[in-house]
Amino acid sequence: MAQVPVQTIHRDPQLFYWILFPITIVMILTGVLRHYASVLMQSAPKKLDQKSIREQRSLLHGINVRSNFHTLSKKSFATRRDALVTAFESGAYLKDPERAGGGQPNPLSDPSSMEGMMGMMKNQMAMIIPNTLIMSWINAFFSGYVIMKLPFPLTIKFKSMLQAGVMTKDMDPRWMSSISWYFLCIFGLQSVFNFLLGSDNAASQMAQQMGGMGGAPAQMFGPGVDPDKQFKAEAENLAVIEHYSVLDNVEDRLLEGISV
Amino acid sequence: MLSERDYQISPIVQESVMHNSKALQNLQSLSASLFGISAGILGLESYSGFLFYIFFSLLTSFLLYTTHILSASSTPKGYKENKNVTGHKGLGSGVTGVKRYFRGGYEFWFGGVGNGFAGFVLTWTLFYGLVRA
Amino acid sequence: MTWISKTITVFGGLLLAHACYSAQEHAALQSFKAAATSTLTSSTPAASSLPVDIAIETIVATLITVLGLVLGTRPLRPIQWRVWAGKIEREGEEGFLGNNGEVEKDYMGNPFSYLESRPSFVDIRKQRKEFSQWVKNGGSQGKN
Amino acid sequence: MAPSLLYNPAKLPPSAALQLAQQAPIVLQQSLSGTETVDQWATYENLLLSCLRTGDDEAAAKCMDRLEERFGADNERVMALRGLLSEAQAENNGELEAVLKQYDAILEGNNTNIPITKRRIALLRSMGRVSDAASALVQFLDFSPTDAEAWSELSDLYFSQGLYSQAIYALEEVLLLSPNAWNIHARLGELQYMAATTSGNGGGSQQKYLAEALKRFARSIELCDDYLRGYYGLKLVTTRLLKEQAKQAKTDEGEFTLPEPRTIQRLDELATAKLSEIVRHSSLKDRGWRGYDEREVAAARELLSQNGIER
Repeated sequence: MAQVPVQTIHRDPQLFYWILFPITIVMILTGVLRHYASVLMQSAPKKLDQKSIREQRSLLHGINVRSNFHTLSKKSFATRRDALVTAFESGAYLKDPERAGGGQPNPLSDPSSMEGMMGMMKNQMAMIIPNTLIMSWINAFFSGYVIMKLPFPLTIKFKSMLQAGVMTKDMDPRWMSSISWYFLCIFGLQSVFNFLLGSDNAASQMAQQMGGMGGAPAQMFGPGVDPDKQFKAEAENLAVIEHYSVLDNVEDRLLEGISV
Repeated sequence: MLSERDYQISPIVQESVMHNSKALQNLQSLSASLFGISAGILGLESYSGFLFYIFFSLLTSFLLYTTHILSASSTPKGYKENKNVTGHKGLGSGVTGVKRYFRGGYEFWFGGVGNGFAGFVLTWTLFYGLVRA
Repeated sequence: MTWISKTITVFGGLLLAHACYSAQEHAALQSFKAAATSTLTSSTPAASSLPVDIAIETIVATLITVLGLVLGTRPLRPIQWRVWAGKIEREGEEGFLGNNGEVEKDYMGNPFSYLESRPSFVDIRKQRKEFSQWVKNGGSQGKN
Repeated sequence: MAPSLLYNPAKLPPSAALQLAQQAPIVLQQSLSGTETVDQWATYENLLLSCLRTGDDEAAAKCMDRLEERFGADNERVMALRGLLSEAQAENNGELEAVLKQYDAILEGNNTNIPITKRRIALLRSMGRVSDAASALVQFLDFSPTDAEAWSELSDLYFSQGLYSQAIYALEEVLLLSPNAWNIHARLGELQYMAATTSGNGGGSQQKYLAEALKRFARSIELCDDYLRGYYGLKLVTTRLLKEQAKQAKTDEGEFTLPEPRTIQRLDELATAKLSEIVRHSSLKDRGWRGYDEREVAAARELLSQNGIER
């Protein structure tokens, strides 16, 4: 293709009012709505019976002992380790001790794991549905216009993407149609949402508060994981810890680090 | 090289890290959109536009550095004197400057260039188109 | 502090808006002129570069607004545990004032103090007794 | 500075509690219209606690009604607050027993109601049935061993009974859950120090306690610059160690040993210097030094003057 002089196209300013602004406003509003929808759709944590709380928290306790052993003296750590390892290996904390060593439960039959998957599905849907809707809306109403010129040059490869629906062979790829403005909005509006929702998102804080009032912790076990195996693995992890303490030589560090 | 043990001895406050990076990100995304507006008004094209953006976001970081970091680490009297940590290996040393508020200098100085880029391109295009209608 | 940063930001924003409007008018005038003078030569150079005064105004407005935004950014917090904790202990609420001179919303003092005050296990009857005792003993001493 | 209603008022002195409770009419006058915020409900809860403390039952009941209206009477936290209200209003032991029965009935229906379980334990302790409270607490911790607050309560319970080693054990559990809590490190140091005081003179166990107390205080300072409480404890321990000049007793494998006497001497000097610096700055009300509790500063001043050091 020959070197083209700078192309100027006289566009009707009405294009801005009737294409650019509606798309932008709709995008912003969808973002805000999506935020509030996801807040509203958060399902309350499920009630657990005492046995399963015990199971989860004991495992958590084991993990805590493993990761924070450095605050203890060697002796206190050793007593805890011995007690926890025997309890974990014998399955004393399991929900139903008879099932120790039993088979893996089917993840789909367990209603609690189903619920977790549903939550993920919901989030995905909240992303996908509005995007497809808006895209088809733009395609149906605003295809075939050139509305703007990018301030930076692009290679010819972008032409098919930016000028979808505009069948002009010689046009500079910098000219873009309404659908490419839509893509630009998807990437660029993140900062606008940060500003709109991030600085003062009372909604998400409210949700946290309610969660705190409900009292049940988040699900520890992923779907289809055998708690017995987790306990055994945790016992092994605990057993191999080589103990040291942050209290070793703390006074030397202090004298070295702080001078008056 | 900082080992896990060094982190256990002198831990990092996650809440503060979050707080700081959120404040930084807020500022950067806002200012990036602002730079997009002015680049669009000036009618900058291609490289000059990107250079404009990089220059101004570095300038923003520098302004933040002078107003929030330099001044804050020297205000309380009698505070610096107990900070002259000598030869203390690990995180305890170097508590002044950017290190006091951010994990590394890179995040502070150059994180913003990437953070706000998309917002910059958006407003740049918009105002470029609006002004040159 | 906050009104300073807000005024600066708003002023910069107004200046920027003005620059934007001027640039737009300039571009419109240019294209009108081009259309009026030479309808035949279609390939006139596109709207010539911006007048210097508008360019300067834009850059100055940007700088002012950025300054306002930076001044309005919340104070940063130390991330080293000991520095942060020391700040809480030594300065108390004063160390965590927001830009508007009030204590920041998410400041909560020592986050582990609840481990010693244990609000869920509060012995309300004892507290009541102590309080009435304190009232009986004159009460107002130690008012801060 | 006036205390804020946004924080839990459990630790405030009586005068501050009174100040808070006096805000009740203003807060209660505001209607519930408009958007709700998190702070609003925290305010109601803390106002309720302050009013109960100062004996303003009427305002407390109003706060309670509002909370109940918003969150429903079967919200676990609301249930616990309701229980607290009836505990406070109980006149005699019989009524307290009734409240206890009520708690038992609630727990019968739902044994995972953690706030009510905690209230029940607190009530048992308040009624003087300490051993019952301890066993209930141990039972609770068996099914929820990650509750740091409960471990801390257990530690306090054992401490009030003089069972130091159990109290220390429970506090170590707290540290496992929040390893960087500097106040808990200091608290553990205090417990070890007191255990050393009561465990009789000489002998390995006393030295073991003192050694660990020293380390705990040092750690609390390492986690928190200029920590008054940590330096105070450090000063106490080093003074005592220097006075006794005990020989290194044999210690068990895996326990902390005392540092060299020279190190102790240097630590003592460091603590003295730091304490006097803190006391000086804080009595002058220097900017950036106003966060300390006045009572703690006074205690530090007294300790320094006991040692005949005044700068």
